[in-house]
Amino acid sequence: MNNIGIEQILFISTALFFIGVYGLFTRRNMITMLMAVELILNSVNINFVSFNKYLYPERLDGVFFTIFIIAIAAAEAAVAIAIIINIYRNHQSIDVEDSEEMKY
Amino acid sequence: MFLSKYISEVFGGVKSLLTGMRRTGYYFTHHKNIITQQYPNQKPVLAERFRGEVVMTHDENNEHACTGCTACELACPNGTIKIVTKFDITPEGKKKKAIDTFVYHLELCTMCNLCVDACPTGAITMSNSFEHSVFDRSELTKVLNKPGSKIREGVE
Amino acid sequence: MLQEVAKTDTGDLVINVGPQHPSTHGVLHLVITLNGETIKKVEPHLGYIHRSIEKMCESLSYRQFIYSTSRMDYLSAHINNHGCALAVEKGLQIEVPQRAQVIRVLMDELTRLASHQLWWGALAMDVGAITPFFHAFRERELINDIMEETCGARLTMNYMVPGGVMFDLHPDFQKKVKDFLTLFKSKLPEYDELVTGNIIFQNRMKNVGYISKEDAISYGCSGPTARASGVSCDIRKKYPYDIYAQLQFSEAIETAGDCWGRYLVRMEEMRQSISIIEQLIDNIPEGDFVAKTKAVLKLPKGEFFTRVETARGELGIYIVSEGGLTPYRIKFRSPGFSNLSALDHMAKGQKIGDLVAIMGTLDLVIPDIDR
Amino acid sequence: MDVKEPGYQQQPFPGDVHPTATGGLLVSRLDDVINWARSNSLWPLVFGTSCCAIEMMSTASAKYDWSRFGFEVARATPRQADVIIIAGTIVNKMAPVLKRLYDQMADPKYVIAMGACATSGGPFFYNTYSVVKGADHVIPVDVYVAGCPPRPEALLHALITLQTKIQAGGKREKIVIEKFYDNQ
Amino acid sequence: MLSVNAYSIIFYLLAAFIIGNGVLAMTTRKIFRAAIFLLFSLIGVAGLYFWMHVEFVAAVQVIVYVGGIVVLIIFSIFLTQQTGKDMPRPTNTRMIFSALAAILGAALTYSLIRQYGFIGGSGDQFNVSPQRIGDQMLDYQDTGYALPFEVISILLLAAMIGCIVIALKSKPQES
Amino acid sequence: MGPASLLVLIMAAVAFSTAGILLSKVVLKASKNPVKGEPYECGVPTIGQNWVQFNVGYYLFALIFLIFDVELIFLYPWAVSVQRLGMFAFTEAVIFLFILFMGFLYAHKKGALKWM
Amino acid sequence: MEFSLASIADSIDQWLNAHCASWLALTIEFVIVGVLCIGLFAVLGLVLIMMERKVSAYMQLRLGPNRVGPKGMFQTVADTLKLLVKEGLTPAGADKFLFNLAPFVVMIASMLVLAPIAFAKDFVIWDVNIGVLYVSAVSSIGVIGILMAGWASNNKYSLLGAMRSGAQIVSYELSAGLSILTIVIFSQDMSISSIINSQQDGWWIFKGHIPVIISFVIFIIAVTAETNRAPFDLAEAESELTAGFHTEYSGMKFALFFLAEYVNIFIVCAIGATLYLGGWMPLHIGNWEAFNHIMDYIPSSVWFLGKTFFLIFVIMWFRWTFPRLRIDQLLNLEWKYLLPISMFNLLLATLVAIQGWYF
Amino acid sequence: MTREELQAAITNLEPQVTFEEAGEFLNAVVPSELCRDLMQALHNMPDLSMDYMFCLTCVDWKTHLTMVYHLESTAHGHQVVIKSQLNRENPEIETLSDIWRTAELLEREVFDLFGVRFIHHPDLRRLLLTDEWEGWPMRKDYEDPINMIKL
Ligand code: SF4
Ligand code: SF4
Ligand code: SF4
Repeated sequence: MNNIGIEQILFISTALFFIGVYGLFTRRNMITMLMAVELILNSVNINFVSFNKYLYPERLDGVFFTIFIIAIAAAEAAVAIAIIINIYRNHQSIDVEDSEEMKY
Repeated sequence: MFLSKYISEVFGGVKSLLTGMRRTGYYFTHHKNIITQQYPNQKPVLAERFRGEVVMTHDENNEHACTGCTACELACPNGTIKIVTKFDITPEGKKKKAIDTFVYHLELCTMCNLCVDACPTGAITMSNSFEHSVFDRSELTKVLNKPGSKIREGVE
Repeated sequence: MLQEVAKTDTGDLVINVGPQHPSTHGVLHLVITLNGETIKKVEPHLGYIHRSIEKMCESLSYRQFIYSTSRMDYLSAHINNHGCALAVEKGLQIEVPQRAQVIRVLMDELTRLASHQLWWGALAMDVGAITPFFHAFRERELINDIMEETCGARLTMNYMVPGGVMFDLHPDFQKKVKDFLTLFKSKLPEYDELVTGNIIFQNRMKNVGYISKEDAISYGCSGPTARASGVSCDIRKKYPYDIYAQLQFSEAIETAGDCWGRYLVRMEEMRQSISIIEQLIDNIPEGDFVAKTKAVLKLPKGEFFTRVETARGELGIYIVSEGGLTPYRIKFRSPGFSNLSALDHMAKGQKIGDLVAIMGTLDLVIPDIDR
Repeated sequence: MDVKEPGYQQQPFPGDVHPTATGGLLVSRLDDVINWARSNSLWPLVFGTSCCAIEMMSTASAKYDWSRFGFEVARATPRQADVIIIAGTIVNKMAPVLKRLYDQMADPKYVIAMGACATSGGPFFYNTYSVVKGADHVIPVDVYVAGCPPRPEALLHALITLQTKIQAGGKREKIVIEKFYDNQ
Repeated sequence: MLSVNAYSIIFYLLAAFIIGNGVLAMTTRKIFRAAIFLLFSLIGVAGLYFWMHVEFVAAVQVIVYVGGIVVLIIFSIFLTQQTGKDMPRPTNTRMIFSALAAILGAALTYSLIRQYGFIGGSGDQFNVSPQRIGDQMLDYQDTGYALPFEVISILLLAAMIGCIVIALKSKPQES
Repeated sequence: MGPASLLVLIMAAVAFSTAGILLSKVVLKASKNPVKGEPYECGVPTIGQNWVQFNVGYYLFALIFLIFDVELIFLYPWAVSVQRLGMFAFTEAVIFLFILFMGFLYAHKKGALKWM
Repeated sequence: MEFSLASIADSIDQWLNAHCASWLALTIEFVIVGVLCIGLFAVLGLVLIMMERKVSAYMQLRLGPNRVGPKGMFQTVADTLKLLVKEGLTPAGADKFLFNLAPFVVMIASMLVLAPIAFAKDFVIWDVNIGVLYVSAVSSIGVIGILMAGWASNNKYSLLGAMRSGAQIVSYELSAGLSILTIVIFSQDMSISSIINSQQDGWWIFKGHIPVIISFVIFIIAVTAETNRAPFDLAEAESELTAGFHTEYSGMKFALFFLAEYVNIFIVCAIGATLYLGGWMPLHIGNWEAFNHIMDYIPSSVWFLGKTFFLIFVIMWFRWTFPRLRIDQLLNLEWKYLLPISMFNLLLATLVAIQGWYF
Repeated sequence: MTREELQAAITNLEPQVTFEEAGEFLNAVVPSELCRDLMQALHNMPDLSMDYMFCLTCVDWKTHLTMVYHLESTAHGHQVVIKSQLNRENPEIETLSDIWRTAELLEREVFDLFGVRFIHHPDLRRLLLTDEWEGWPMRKDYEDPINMIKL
């Protein structure tokens, strides 16, 4: 077995990214779509960290980017869920197709 | 103003909590306050009036004072006592009513003392015994008159 | 699909509390409609301990039926028995000896103390403090010992009989009661330290389960529940029976109407009971402890209604007699029944946690409600 | 339904050593250990319907303190309880509830009928239209204790009796109920 | 200190864990389970960070994702879903096309990565101590992140206000 | 030991729990009855569905928590360095916390922190 | 100090490496660590539950378990054995997979937190450089286990209880985190070992005076809430929700929750002892050499356990004294009192640290 | 108010009321159709203001049923008993649950045990017994060979 390098890690992140994309395509429910988005963001984070670690080990910018992305993801998730719940309250459904006539 | 109220609230609350903790802490450290009676090891102290079950007193000659008048059976509010009478032949050849079996359903008894109150001859009393655990409830149905017991002379 | 979901889901949650639930103090079954944690409706379902005592009493003689009433409100067993004895005496117009009256009142007040102690511990346990429960039982056991010594039982005494009491006082009675009183008075401040003063407890009680004076009357509340709303309804004051008329004590009244008010009323009642016992314990008159009665009691034709104040409120005993050996109809107006009917009113808009506090301060005894 | 699995009844009484295969020896010992554990860790279900429940509470209270035997872990849910102490009258409306509670308990489970009502209907045996005449019409009862209400020591005695029964692997016939109090 | 083999075995375990749970999260029809699988996948990612010795990021990942976002998602599931019911199945065509698109995309990207052939170091000299992160974060020179640090607080403020405004909007009509 | 110890710990936990749960399956033959599997609700059958949705104000707390949680993770590296970097880092944090505190006050004022 | 756990561990390590291949040695070491952790778990559970029973008994004027084994010491052993052989039923309507997974999640979470805890001098499984952050991160996994258990049980009480405890745990994590930060500021590092080493000349609770004491109080309150202990035990509020999120759990599955709860208490108290009371560090006062020297004679593990058990006792003391809060009061306490206070306290601590106003 | 005044006031309100002589309270017997109006008046009249219903029950006289209401005024302290006779086959009477809130549960209890139907009662169901129960157990002729063991 080879030593694990950046390529293997990138494989994980690619796979994770496309799993997320698949979920985004197939799911019609806002919450599950949000989950898919989280997966995609995670794959990006993995990339940042691994690039940082294997390509530019003397710097920390990848790590910082990851941290900021996580923070922003949290903010995004919070707002998204607030919106989802609000939509649910108005429409009694969070199926994206049901809420096309959304008034926001 | 708001701040001082806020702070005094916090301190008042904490103080009230500490008072409670002092009390429990006191008991935690002062073991002489423990009041546990260790039942099977220590004998419980029961009041002599404590009503644990109805017994019929028998003297050393295996004699009791029950005439079979069924006053207790009538007084009992929930049919705990069933008296089966028979006729004894007295030495004089007369027939005399006496108890055959004095059936006492301990599982029904409410320890209300009405039967003891009603008994004209004081044949039955309440005893202190309370350990009535059994595996089979039929064991709780008791016959109070001992086998072979007779009515004491002179009791009417 | 849209409409379907909208119809089926109002966001309400219906849950059962009881009949087997630690906070219902027995087998009360409440069906609670919740919105989130907020109570929208409480619907009591009764009858899980309906023992048909009223029907049973119709076939018991006037001496016998009294025992079954100690099983109704078993925490006020003496007071229930007292009420029944009073009803029979009213019918037969028996004069109860002074000594018996004093003994009865002493026993009543001791029972009230024991009942309130249990309530105090159980309330504290309901709101989550377990230790006070054990401290309350420490004092309660002393009362139980006194009862056991004189009446022969710890809980369901059947001590009061028509015309007086069943046994005379035990010789140690006075001493034991005095010992108990000194001890209890020294422990009352501990109750305050542990529970009354506790900020968490106060916050759990204040502004919870409010009922106004008018509503309390309309719901037929009595006892501490009503007195916490400012209704003066102590039967011992209003329609004194036995020697209550000659006693000095004050009726504990609060106006808050919430759980805290009910808490304070009961705490004050404990102090009042202590003072009543203190007034009587040294002045027990000599004499008979029971009036001479016939072996078989027959009430004249008519209706007899007595009201006594149990630890929970007003107990009414309504006897209809046809002149026979047994009552023709007996109805027990139980305090808990009416107090319970106000539960929905009190709990609306409160949290589930409050429901426990409200039930705790109502001090329900379910067999008293179901009979 | 049956609490007492036949497998257990065939196990030797504690102290007996099987001279046969080692497996047999081990199993019998394990069984004793299990019975010992079960008998010493009877967690009651908080189940009280009426007056007797107050005496049950007294048993838990400081003076009698059933925690000495390890019974104090009263569980509010039948899933975690081992013994259901029927403290009080069971009426017709309550009977299905009791049955359901018992059914929902996890094995092994034991039942103590406390007081006259639970053993036989007690004070409400005659002339009542709504009382179940003994809890054993509803669920199997292991130990009955008479009294109205039984005093806390009596309940403790019932628990000790139940312990001896469990330790004997359910063979009640062989067990002598030990009495600790004699009033003479 | 671990031998090379064990090191890579752990990596493959982690990879399988992450991807497996990710796939389950996106395909299960029970929404609550989806959230739990997502959670495991995210924990796996955190494990990967631990494996890469970027402990700080791993901890942040766990705190924010596991302790925060997933809990929030679970709460919103409780709030909006008949959680006992299964979610409707997506139509077969959509499923097949999405799967095809995803697989093709993944294959393409991965082949590109292979072509590019990153020549990474072993990453051994990589050191991310909290002190280093702290110093650089509070640094206001060019390489520092002092400004983003402050800006993120404004972002969070905005997010919080946004949430509250949105969430409280429909409150009165309910009660 | 490095992060591999986490794996060891996980395996230990899993082994422990599995062993415990399986033991009862081996030793005890449990009785079966149809009621046993039903949800326990104080001894009476449940009313309505159990997996209902839940209209609770919990989620608002979770929202605000999330924001503060993120704040917290930024404070960790700050806390490590602040004493060395001195007053400047302190002011940075004061600004940071102040901005968030504003949000907190806003939430408080809007009643988002009040129980619904 | 000849006797120390660290030296034993070292000698085992050396012996193993001398006698077998390195991978084998490593595997054996891992197995030893695993077994030790399981043992620790079990022993902690037994001891803490016994302690809880005895503490409650004495506060309630009773004796507590005293009949099983000498002085009742085997009571919890009997309980554990009984739970082991009790049926662990799964409700028919439950989501079986998640229902059975939940105890594992809770167990794993509390097991993982053991890694960075220093039980004695140099005796720690993994001294991760983000120590305390790691602890608060991993312990937040536990809440997912509770939510899972509550949801999967298909029971309303469980669901309510789980929601409650979810909201409660996440809320109180904030003030727990903020009070941990106070110590991080003073010790300038997050790893447990350097935090302990920074208390060489005195524990932070003495050195850091006012801000540290405030944060200590907040920490204790917050962790009490986080471990779902009374007065914050709303999740399993007996009188309201029967048994909360584990209403449907029985037998060993329930025991795992129970065990994890107690181990969590141990862990948070260990963290508290580490942060504020110096972990295994003996009581040192400035540079009183003689005094410090005497204190060093007590083994470090004794110091650590002593402090931890003291904190555990305090938390038990809370439980047996206070009534429970209502859910809105509970959240109020966090959001209106603890959070603002700890935020200001954090700034105060920073000021004190920067200006060097501590000892 | 004294007993006489009370009697006069009630007669004034409803001339069809008859009074029973015996008993410690004033016993007024009113036809069941008029009961509700009389009660409403008793509750609302300021000088009567019977705001406290301390007992509500029913008695089976084998030939007919009698509803018995015990009322008291917390303001004035006087009490009165109102009775109303119902036939046994089809006992019906107007509900009082909107006048006295306590009557709601008490009437349910009477319905449960005696089978008296309260018209316009908001929620007339069995209270103490199971919903499937047959018969009205507190009636004198109630027989239940299974549950009831006669002594
Ligand atoms: S015990 Fe007494 S009352 Fe009963 S039958 Fe015998 S003599 Fe008569
Ligand atoms: S004590 Fe009461 S219940 Fe028992 S037999 Fe005597 S009269 Fe009957
Ligand atoms: S046996 Fe007696 S004390 Fe026990 S429940 Fe029945 S009536 Fe009450």
